Amino acid sequence: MMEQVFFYIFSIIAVISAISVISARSAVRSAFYLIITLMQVAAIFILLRSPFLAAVQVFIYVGAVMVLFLFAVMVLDIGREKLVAYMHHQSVIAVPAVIVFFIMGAYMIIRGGWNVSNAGFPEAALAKSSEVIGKEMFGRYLFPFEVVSLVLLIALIGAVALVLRGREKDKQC
Amino acid sequence: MIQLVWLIPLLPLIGSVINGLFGKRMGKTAVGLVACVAMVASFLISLSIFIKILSLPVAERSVEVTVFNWITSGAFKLDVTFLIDPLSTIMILIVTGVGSLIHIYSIGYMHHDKSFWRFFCYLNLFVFFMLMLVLGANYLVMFLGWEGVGLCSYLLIGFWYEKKSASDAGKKAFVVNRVGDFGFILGLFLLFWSLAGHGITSLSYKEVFANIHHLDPSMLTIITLLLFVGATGKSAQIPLYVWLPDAMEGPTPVSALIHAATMVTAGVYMIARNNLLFSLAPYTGEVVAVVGILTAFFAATMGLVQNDIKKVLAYSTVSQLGYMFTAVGVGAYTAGVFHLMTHAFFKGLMFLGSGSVIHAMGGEQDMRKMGGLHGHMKTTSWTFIIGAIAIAGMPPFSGFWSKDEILWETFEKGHHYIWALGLLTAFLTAFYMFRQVFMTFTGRCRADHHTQHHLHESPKIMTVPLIILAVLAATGGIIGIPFFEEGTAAHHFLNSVFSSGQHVVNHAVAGGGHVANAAGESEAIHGGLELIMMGVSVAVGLFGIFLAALLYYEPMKKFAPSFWTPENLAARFKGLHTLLYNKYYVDEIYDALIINPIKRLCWYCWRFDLGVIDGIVNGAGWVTRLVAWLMHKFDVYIVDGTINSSATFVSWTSSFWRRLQSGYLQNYALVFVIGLLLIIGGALLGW
Amino acid sequence: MLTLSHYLILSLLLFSIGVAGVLTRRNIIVVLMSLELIFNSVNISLAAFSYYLHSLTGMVFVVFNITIAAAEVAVGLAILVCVYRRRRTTNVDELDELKG
Amino acid sequence: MTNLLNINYYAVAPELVLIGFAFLVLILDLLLKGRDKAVLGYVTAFGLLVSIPVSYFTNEPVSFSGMVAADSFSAFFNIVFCVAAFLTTLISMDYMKKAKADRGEYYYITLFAVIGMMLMASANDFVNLYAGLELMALSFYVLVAFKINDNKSVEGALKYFVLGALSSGILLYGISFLYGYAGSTNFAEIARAASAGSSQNMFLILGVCLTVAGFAFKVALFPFHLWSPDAYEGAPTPVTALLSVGSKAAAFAVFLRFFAGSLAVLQPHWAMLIWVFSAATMLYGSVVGVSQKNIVRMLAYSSIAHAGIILIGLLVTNDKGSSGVLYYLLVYAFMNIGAFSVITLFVRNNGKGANICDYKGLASKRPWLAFFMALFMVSLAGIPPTGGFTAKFFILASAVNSRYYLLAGIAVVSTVISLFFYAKVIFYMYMKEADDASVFTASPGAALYNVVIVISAVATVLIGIFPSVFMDMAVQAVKPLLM
Repeated sequence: MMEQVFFYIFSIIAVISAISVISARSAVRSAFYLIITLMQVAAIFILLRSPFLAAVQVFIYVGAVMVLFLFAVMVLDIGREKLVAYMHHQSVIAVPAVIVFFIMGAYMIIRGGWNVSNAGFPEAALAKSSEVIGKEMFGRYLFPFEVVSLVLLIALIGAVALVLRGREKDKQC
Repeated sequence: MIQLVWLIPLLPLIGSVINGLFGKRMGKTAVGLVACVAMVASFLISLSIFIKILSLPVAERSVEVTVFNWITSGAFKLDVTFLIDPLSTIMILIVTGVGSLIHIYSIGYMHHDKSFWRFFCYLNLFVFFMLMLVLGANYLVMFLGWEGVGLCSYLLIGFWYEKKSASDAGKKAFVVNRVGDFGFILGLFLLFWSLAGHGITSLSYKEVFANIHHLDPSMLTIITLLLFVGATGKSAQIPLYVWLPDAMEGPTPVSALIHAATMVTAGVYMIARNNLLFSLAPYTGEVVAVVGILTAFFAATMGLVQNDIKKVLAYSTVSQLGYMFTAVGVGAYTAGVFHLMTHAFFKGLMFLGSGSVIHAMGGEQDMRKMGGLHGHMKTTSWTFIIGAIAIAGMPPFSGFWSKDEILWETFEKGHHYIWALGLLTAFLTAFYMFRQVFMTFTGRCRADHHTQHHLHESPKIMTVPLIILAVLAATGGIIGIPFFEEGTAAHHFLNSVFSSGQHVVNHAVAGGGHVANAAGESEAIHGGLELIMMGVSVAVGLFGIFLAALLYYEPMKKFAPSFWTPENLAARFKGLHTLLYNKYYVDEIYDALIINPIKRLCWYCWRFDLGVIDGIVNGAGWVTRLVAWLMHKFDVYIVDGTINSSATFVSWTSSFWRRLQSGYLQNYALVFVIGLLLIIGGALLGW
Repeated sequence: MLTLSHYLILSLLLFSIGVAGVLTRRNIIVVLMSLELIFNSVNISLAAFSYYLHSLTGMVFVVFNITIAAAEVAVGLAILVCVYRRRRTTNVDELDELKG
Repeated sequence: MTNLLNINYYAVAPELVLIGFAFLVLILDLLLKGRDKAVLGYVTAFGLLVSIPVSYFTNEPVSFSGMVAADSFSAFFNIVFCVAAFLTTLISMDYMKKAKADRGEYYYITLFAVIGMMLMASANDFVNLYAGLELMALSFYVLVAFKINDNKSVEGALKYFVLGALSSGILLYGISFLYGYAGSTNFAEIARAASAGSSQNMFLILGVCLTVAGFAFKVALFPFHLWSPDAYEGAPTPVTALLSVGSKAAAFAVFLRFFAGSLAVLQPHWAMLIWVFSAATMLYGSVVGVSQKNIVRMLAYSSIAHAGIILIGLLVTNDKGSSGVLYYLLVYAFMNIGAFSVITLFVRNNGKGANICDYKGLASKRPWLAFFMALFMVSLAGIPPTGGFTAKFFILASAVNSRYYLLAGIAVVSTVISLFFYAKVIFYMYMKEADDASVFTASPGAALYNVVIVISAVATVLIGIFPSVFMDMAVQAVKPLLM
């Protein structure tokens, strides 16, 4: 029962702040609303018995990604948005389209069901999920883990190639 | 030796590639050398294959050489396979032999052209495709060649593309040939479709011919008629002959090689190759024969009044092609192919001769400005006269034997009207050819002083091919002289190819109550009646020459009655003359009946576009504008925006309607999402 | 009792909001934030499936997704910085040189 | 432990080779100064070249606990990727100098993109697939934006990025539903679940729809294609060549392995969807291509039309159709990169050389190049005896064989329409005189272009003339899928 209450609290906050993200007038506000949403998602992860994911969510998203966003907002977008329309005119079509998408998706989710009821990891194992996830990651998922490291590398190199080198060129000019 | 057949088309292709890629840097001598060496080598191989074929027993003279398996897909196979049999051997001999001579001649003729290398590149490429056409052992290879020669013809007609008339003529040829090719493709598709219904998915002649009896005659008639439509396009028959006279805008060697000796005979070859199909569809045969003889006749009448030296030859080509179609239409395939060969000799010769004349006249093509050239250019003149005698059908020159054979076969097979029209055409042919000879070579020179001063015989490189062709035109008829045992040499040689078709025809004729005359029995029938026929056609030809001489040959003019002068005749038969001079107004009729309606249709379509489509777009725009206005109010009162949205909104909608690719990222995303919605919605409704 | 559907509907809701943000916001930075919403909603869905299926694959996938999403943000913001340097704008609609 | 996880380094040998070379190039880029950096391109090209035989000989059982299926199928695709990247690397060395974007990162990012494609082709699990896809996609976002001083380049990259990320999100969402349906992200497991359970399961349907949309974006199928003309035009031309060949082929590899392989049981259910996609994409690509003036954009639409035709082979879930797809992609790699190399040679920073009318009179100024360009156009148009014809032939033959007559008819119509714009290029090259011959002056690095153009041309013709050799390879390659 408590779980349900918490779920609804987290969900409602998450949805409201998500709507605020896309409707806030200024990008800074959007960023802060997004942080709230991400925190709620972390809370949802805890409800799903995976504190490890919640920790990762907070560290990476809130700690790293959002800082990056805020930085970008501050550097690139100082109050400019107020001058122009912040909502795109195609909202007339876009919003109904998204609503239709939601209705169809919800219908399918409620009608849907899964095929297997395998009990690979019992409740007890899930309680120690950090440990199990760690084992999985360096066991079965070793290969994609290594690939993800390459993805991070490419992001690093890409950012350097586009931003840092661009400034060097600017200086030369 | 026969296994080396792939070299025959390959050598010209190599020549073409070398000239096309390096030609610009190689210098004219090297370019000419490469092209000619490729051709001559190819000719020598052809010759040795011919000799080899002769040495084989008759039953083994059809050899298929598979160069490689091109596409294998399950049971379906496409090979590049060459078929060596008497028919294709004769064709490759003509193509490479006459082709070599014309190549050599071109070195002289095109010497001053800045695009010398381009010319030889195209010319060699053309020969390659032509050889593919005649050597292919299946319809695919033939079709490849068929389209390829069309392309090269287009490129070569428009060779001097700076000249508007030349590029227009190229376009005309292209369009008219597309019409024909459409029929041809349709015919081929229909053939495969209907054969596939019987489980035969092969494209090779052998398979198709072996299984052709599965098809019912009405289907075969449709197929053969469609194939014949293709032939009328390529071989310039009624109603698609209009491109050939215009094609004379190309360089003269091109006219000689493509528009006289080789490509235009592709239609005849195609029908001869498919003789079995056409024999099984007697109705198509009738159509072919009638179209052929009508073409022969009308083209000849048009040739009577032309003043352009090449146009006369062009109409004469159309007319002679008509003869060939008449022959293959009535089932006299050997006669048709025989005439094809002799025609290649004498018409090639005459075109090259006219080229030599034009060369000497500094580009002048109007015969009214020529005259008396015999004194200046003896070799050209004599060889040209030999060609004219040959085409006029005077014994013992080649044209006599082949034309006479066609006439005799039509007569003998009971097509008396066709025979009569053919005879009349023979008379007209003799007349206009000698009109041309007399106007060009005899009498007083009517050219301006400057041109007269520069009159000269062409260089050796041009006259030697003329002489060789003249010899061939004079003696090429030997293989068709009908007084040997077992028929003519040509019959004897080609019999194996046509025997199946011939058999069907004879069978049908026998069934119809007529006397069957197999080719093998020709000895008996080449008797008295044929001699009489020969006499008649010679007499008709001589009469034609005589009338031409009375009109145009100075020493003879004094014997002519007073009304018998070109001017008087033109005045007396003014209507007819105008009609002929304007080529029966066929181009104008086509314009009025086909081209203009199409143009008008396009215009209507465009109007429709403007009226209806724009209406829809505007309507949609109006609706969106309304929505925009409402949104605007919503914005102003509820969102409290400072947005001047309607203008941008309309501009967004218009670009949305006009183009999906608006350049706006979020439109793309929206289209993306709508696409996703459609997929999911479709899935929910159950695809 | 909380069921799988609860979590999935929540995830769908966030996903839809994210898509709506991508479609409607003109500021590229906010568009990127909306993309993050989409990735988060997917993560909820994966974690929920993982929990209810008693399978750990989903959890591991979520970890990978978070990492990859961070990498994407880095590259996206780098491109955005390039755009801003050239055009001095973060408005999506002003980028319409390429079209047709 | 090692055995349990069946870690098998041979299975990822081609990837390992490229990773090795990528780090080598990275380090060389840091160590070398100035002119010496010219060596980077050659090292990259060499690495790709080495990886071709390695790919060819890699044929291992499924390894890394079901993550990697390094079979003959992935080997075929790996070869296509390596060849495409090899050719584009050669042309990019001079181009990048010309575009004043000559930075060492370009080469190892290219290598990472190729590694990503390879991972996609050999992925047997969605986790692995998604990681590979993102590796490829992130690399391409950076590569498209690589001319950072060019408005179009960064604009194209931004559009590509936002839409790409959106499609990744949608794909991921779809994967999550497939995971929910089958309880596993492994292709084999999903296939088992699909063949055991009901095909009407909503999770399955939603998952398939969303993943199809995600991959349709990478293949640029209508209506998910909108990014491609813009990204193609904006990107550095060699990158466009690689993007149009590699990224597309990688997505097709996944399409084949997952839809035609694992979900083959459900073919009747998704056939209609793919049918509509294919028809719409072919027609849209060829119709819109007709009105293009920019040659890169024209090739972008041509590439959309080609994707539609290739999709027919996917629809025909038998060895004929699937091998047709592989064959087509191989041919497409050569003819498309060939055409792009000619364009790369002429295109200038100021936009000269990018329009079709800039190719006026090329035949008289540079007969060789015009000849090759005409050859590529002829092949793209699907005229014999080039590879383009045989490729179309195989696909259409498989369609007719499986009774998709209408679709084959639409493909023919689309081919005929597309003939217009291919012929337009030939027409401009051969039938017009140049107004401004300065476009045709070669840049100093022309030798490398020539190498690429000649290789592509020879390959295009060879594949066209000896199709059976390559078809046999393709048939061998698709065998693991259909078992």
